[in-house]
Amino acid sequence: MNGKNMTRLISLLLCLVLMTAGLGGCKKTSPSTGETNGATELLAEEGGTGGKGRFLETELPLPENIRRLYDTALLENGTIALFLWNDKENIYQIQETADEGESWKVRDIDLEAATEIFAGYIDTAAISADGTVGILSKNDDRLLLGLILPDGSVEKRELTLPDMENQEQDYALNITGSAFDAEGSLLIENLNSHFYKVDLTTGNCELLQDLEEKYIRHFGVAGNKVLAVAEGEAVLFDSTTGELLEEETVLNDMLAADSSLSETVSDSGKPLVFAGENGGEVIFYVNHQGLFCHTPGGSVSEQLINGSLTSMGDTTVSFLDLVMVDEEHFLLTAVGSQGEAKLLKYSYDKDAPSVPETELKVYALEDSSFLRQVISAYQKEHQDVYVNLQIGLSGDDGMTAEDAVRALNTDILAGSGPDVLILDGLPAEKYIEKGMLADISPVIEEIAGKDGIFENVRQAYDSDGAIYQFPARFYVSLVNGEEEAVEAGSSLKKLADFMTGKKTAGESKIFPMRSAENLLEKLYAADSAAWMESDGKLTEEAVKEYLSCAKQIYDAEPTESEDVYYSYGGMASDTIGTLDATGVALKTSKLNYGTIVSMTEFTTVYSMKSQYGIDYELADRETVKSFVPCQLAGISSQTEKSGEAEEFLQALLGAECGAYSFSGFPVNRTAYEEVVEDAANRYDEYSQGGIAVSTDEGDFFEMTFENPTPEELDKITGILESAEKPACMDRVIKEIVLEQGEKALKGDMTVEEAVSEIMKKCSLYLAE
Amino acid sequence: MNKFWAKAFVILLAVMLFFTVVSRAADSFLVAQVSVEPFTAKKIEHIVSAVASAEKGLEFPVMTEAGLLVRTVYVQEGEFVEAGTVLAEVDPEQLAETERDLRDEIRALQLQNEAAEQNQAAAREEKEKQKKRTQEDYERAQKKQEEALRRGEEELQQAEDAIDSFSAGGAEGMTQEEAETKKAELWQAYFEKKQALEDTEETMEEAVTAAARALEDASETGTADNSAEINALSIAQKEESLKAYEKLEEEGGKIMAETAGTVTGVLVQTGQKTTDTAAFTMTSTEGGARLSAEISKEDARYVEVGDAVTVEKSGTKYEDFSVTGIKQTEGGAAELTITSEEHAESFPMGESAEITVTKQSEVYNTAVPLAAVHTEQNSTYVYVAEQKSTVLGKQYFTRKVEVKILEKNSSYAALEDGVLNSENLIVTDSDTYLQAGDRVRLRQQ
Amino acid sequence: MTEKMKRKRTAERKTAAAGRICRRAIWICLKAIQIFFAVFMVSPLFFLVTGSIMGEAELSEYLSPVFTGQEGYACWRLIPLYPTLKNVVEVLFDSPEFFHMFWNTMKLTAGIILGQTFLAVPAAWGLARYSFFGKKAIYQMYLLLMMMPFQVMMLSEYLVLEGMGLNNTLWAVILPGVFSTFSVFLMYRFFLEVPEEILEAARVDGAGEMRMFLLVGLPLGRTGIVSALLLQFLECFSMIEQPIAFLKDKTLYPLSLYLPEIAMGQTGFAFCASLIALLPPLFLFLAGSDNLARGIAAGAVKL
Amino acid sequence: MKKKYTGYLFVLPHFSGVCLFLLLPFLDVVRRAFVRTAGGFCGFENFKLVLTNEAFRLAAGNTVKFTLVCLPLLLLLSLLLAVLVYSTGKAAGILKNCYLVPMAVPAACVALLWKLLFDSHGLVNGVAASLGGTPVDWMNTGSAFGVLVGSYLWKNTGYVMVLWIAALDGIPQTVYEAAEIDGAGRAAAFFYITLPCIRPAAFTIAVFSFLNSFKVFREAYLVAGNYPQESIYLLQHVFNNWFLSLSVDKMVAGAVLLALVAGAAVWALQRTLERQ
Repeated sequence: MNGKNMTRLISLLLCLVLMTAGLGGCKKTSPSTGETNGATELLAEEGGTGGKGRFLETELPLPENIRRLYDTALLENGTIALFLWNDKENIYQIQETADEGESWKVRDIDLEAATEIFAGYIDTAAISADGTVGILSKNDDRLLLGLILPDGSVEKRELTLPDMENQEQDYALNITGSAFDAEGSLLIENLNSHFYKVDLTTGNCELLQDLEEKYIRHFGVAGNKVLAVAEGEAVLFDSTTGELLEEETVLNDMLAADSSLSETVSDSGKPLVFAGENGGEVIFYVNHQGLFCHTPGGSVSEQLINGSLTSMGDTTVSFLDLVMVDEEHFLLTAVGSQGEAKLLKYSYDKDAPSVPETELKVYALEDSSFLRQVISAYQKEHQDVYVNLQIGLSGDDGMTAEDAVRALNTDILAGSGPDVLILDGLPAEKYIEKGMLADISPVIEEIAGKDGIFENVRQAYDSDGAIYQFPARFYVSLVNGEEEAVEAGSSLKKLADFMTGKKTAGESKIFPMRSAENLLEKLYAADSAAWMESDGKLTEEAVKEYLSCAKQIYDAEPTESEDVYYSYGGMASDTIGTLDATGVALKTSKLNYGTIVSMTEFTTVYSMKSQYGIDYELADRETVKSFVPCQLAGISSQTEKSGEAEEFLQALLGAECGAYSFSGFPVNRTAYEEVVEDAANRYDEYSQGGIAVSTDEGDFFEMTFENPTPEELDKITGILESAEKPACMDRVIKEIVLEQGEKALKGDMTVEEAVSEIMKKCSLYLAE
Repeated sequence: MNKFWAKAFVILLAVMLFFTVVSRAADSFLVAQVSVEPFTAKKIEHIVSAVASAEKGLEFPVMTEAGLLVRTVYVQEGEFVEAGTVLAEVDPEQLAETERDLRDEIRALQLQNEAAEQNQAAAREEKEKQKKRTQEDYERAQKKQEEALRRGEEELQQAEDAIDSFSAGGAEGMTQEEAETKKAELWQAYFEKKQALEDTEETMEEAVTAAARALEDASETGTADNSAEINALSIAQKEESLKAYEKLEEEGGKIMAETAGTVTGVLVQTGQKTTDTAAFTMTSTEGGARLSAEISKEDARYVEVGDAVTVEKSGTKYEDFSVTGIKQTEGGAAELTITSEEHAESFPMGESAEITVTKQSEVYNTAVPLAAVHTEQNSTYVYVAEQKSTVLGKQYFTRKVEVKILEKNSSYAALEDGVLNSENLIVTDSDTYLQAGDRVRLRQQ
Repeated sequence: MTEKMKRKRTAERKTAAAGRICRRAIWICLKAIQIFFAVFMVSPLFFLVTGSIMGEAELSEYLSPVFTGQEGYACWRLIPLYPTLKNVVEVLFDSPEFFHMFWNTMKLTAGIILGQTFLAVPAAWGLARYSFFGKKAIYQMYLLLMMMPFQVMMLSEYLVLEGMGLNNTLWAVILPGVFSTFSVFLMYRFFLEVPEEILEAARVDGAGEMRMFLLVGLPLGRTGIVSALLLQFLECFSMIEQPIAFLKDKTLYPLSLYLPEIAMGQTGFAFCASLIALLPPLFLFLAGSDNLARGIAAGAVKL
Repeated sequence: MKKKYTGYLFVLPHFSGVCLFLLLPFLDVVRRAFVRTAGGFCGFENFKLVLTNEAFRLAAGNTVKFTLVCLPLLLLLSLLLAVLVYSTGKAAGILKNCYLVPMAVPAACVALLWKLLFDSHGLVNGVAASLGGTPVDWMNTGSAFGVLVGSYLWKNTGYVMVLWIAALDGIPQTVYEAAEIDGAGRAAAFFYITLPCIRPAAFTIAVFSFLNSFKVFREAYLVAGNYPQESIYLLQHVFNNWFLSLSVDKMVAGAVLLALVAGAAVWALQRTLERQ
């Protein structure tokens, strides 16, 4: 009996669980899934519907020198009018065009009459259908409405708000938005989210709505309906009566679903804009997903334009105004990522096939701002291509590099792999071996011809005339310190002997190291290039020498308790320009060893030299001079978009990207020269920098940064040019070496044991 | 047993559900709340402020009549005086005496003048007569000349006529030879007459000129005698002095400031006589206010001549000052001179006030609040809040973006374009210490 | 005689007593062995519990040799020196993601268990009790498919799921789970044990095939069903590869992926989270354990 | 017979799902075994590659060794316990429940404990050191194999025991009573009654144990990563690593070999254990 009850209970339970699952979980399965996938889905939808007919985007010319576009309107007579700030002539202008931007005409304004208005602070302006421009100007404690009539004459009204005492006085006169409704009345909203209707003849304001308790981000007028966007909510009210209208759940849902829509509004645009038709019977709105048409009371919004097929989908663009010309034509003003204004026209073409744009998938294991900038630069050049950046390791989740590689491989094998791969941390050698990477030597050749390229790097990646991967940036290891130490830095063995010599001489504090791992990593960057034999095997002697030297160095330096270093916080630890650098000057160490990843760091190194006489040199094994590549790029051999992929590679390796990153020197010579140029002129009497450190013992160290001299810049360039072989970038080998090496350094096993363990594991790996 | 554990399982689920809600609620309190905003295009405002002190204004002298004995000096150097303030007092008796002397002098001069006037009238009569005579001579000479000329012309005419008539037929009946001779005679006569006329003309001209000269000489006045006029001037001057003395006497010998201002120099001393140079020097309020302030070299970069300056003194703001000079001083600093056409009374010399120069840069595309910019060693960066998808859906995390500052002031920094884009939400404020990769919640604005 | 008898009886009694004592001793011995094993088996729970109420400082003191490679050896305490509920509070109050993932796991589990109940159980019954063409082949195929490691099948499975548009939805994990052949195999084995006579008897009584399955098959094969489903439940709670392979959207991740994430560094927290994560399957296990043993015997005895 | 079709009705829904979600991928796997990663039929080349691959041979050897050590150990140990528990009375509920606990502990948690216990500075070494023993670096020497076996036994003994008990339960008490009357001793009863009776169950249990031996990989992987100590470098490690380096061709060939061998082993087991 018991058993029967049990069964029932269990099944009941399971039903319950299933219900929760049904309600919660399975709903999740349909909507979009993560940043990058959203776009692809939309593309898929578009492809699915197949048919013909699409709104096509054309960019209309705008007048030059627009700093800020206040309002755009389509006048009754069909001209497009703009109210803007021209930052070349430093004046406000009304510009009009009757021929879709082919020619723009500046309206003559009675400037004398307008002086007072233009002298105030203008945050918003609106253009009515007859061409009257209403400008809200705040001048001290006065709020003026300037009306510039179509003939250029100017009228002034002083506005007084009826309910000043009921609101925060400081903000009341800050008018954040204005618009004309279908009947030609001017509506304004202040920072307290009070909406007023302005009598144009007298300047009297009538409070229409007080939405202070909702934080209204911005509003738009669609016919006679005012749509105010609050957080996760759209408030609709009538522009004539001020009466609140029924909530539009569809709009609310849309706003709630995408929090970015109700977020920040800046001078440079809004995430969502509106237009209306038939007195607001139909509301059109634009967000990054596209242009939608919504009938109030309706249960869905219809998507008219798919954002991802136009510039609407570019999330760096923000919108200013949507103007409906007719059902088949829309005008949209927007601001691009660099603050440039755009006037876009959308016209329905019933014959245009709804073809999705090309999507270029770029994969990187780790995110980098460098890559993001390259992408945005590329995207700007190639608007018809949609670059989908896929990041393997987003950071905070428990995803390991392996999981990411596994997912990537699955994609590659499933035929939906990326077109361009950033190979840092990926098993690049294996990919090449499997023929998964295409030969990119023509691209490299082209760049070498155009901008020049570090030949040593090119040669390092040239395998029988073909290049399968190529770094966009690279860096080297440096040693700096006392003369003797710098001398010793040229080889691990010498360095180890130097350390032992110092130790027997009774000196301590020679080599700054945070931990065994830190030391191993520093040495790895400089030494590992020499390990791999040409047949792909690991040289045991090389590993042994590396490890025994590391051990010798580690033993010679009484490492401070590792906890001490944790207090420095999350600073990059194996680069040379960090706090460790000050040690030599402070006499807390004899040398500093580490990678130099940017000119900024070189400035530090140079300043040390010029002010403290601390010289520097390439840190290396004598036989092989090595560099560390980063942002290694390759093109998938499976890609169908090799043209776009190559163009992307060009952008990645291009001359423009020199200043984008602070990690690594650009391989592109032109970009490198730019970096050098910048470093040579970075500091002047007005802009200065420096380091000041005081130790617990009370020693004080201070250094101001100096611009490196041309000779020194030549020296570092020479060092960079001399590096001939990339460090061993194989993640697995590096992990194995560091893991076992740490044990050896800490004395858990002997160096010999560690080396044999490393060799065993690595040969397993290499044998697979 | 079975049931027990089954129940336990159900209760466990319930507990989990409860804590699901609780932890979500708790979570929202614990995550760092940050304010974000995208960058804006901005002019970077540099506010240079300093404490300035008022300088000397334009100086002018206060004169008084010379030679007066100063009995009392009432003001000291640096004192501010209103118009009408007594600056010093002279000895009234000495004043009266000086006055008397002056009157006597004037009388003497007047008498001198009367005598001189009579002599001059007689000389004028004589001259008039002489002039008349010369005039007559001149007219006569002229008449004579005209007569002589007329006569000469007539004779010449006759000779000419004779030639004409001879040529027309007078030669009939004469031999060629005779005719030739006659003709030659006639021409001879003609030329003689013409010569005679010319001679007469010349002599008569001379005579007339001589007469005209005589007339001219006669009409000239005789030697000029200005002494009377000089005396008159001297009298006027003295009378004026007298008037001043009288006025001074009326006022009881008090030297007063005509306008308000600061006394900058006292040049008279009690018991000594005034000189003809100034008795006092003063700066008037008419010249406006003039301040100077020392600012750092850094600040000096942003200030230019002509910039408007706001001056604030004990709660009052003055807007109509402007920078009229910038001078490098030793030690790398700079000295500003600021003037206004008014307000001198508010800024007597040495008075100090706070000045502010607000200067706007060109418009930078990428400006962020300075609070958003962090500096660590020689790298400068901002945190950008970015959405990432996590287990709990999309959440914001901070990302470090290295930037380069082009210009900054105490509240905004302009960054190099291109590193940030308009979609980036820049963290401007956080309630806890942030690190790259921290999860954050956007603060409700 | 009587004396003899008596002596004999005493002797007998003595040997009997000795035997009893001996048996008793053996019994105690055996019991002790069992108890030893049992303690050995649950010892991890003890670690989890003490670890959960230990402060991070105390834990790192004990365990730092392991995590930082310092000299010396890790040690442990039966009862923490400074017990604290900090970890518990942290898990329960400060980790919404823990709960989110927990419910994801529950969704997966519910889907798989329900699917198996409705699909795998009949399939096992059908395979066990009916003979039809291809039965042997199907059975062998199931056996073979059971043997394939997931790593190998992953790519191909991924492609199939991709083709059906299921990737990145919970269904991508649920559906392959529902069709796990091992459950069928297990239940099949148990259904085999149901004596044919009982079915014949039922058939004679005029029961339909469906009725027979529901009224005879299910109760008699309960052990198999419960053990298979319990195993499946456990499997759901420790699935790692499948979600990583088929789910990209992190909001869909189950709890089993949360634990590897937190494992190092926050030991106390990890202990506590593990402990809580362990409870649901444990409770269900305990709830079902009686069923595991009884099943067939009980059914067999009844008839 | 109508029985025939009823059988289909019961099996078909599940079977179709299996076809879709398991068989189809499996066939794809088999297909790939004859194709290079980058495409192109290559016959048995992949198999050749795999069989000559050192890493694969090492791993296969380890896996076989592991299975051969573990399975008998597990079956015997759990049977012993089952008989013990069974014979010492049915009130062994609590004890039995205790045995089930290891099954419920999540793999990640096991891995964490494993690390704590068997690290070279771990608890086990600590105890050993305090008792005067020599510490062993468990995870980096051959003893890793022992640890793996131990953890497998620890995890599975309880559950397998419960399965044994179920089987023991299934033997009618009357058989034992009859034997007792015939004068058979306990040992005889065990060998002549119990063992034969539980032989079919033994097959189920063996298969279950065999499958679970694959799952040890999870713990091994979580503790020691992709390249553990040689002796616990299992087939799954190889497969996993091959996938990471895109050597899918080798991976699937290896897997097909594995399936063949495992299938054959199961078949052999079935023959020996199911023959009544």
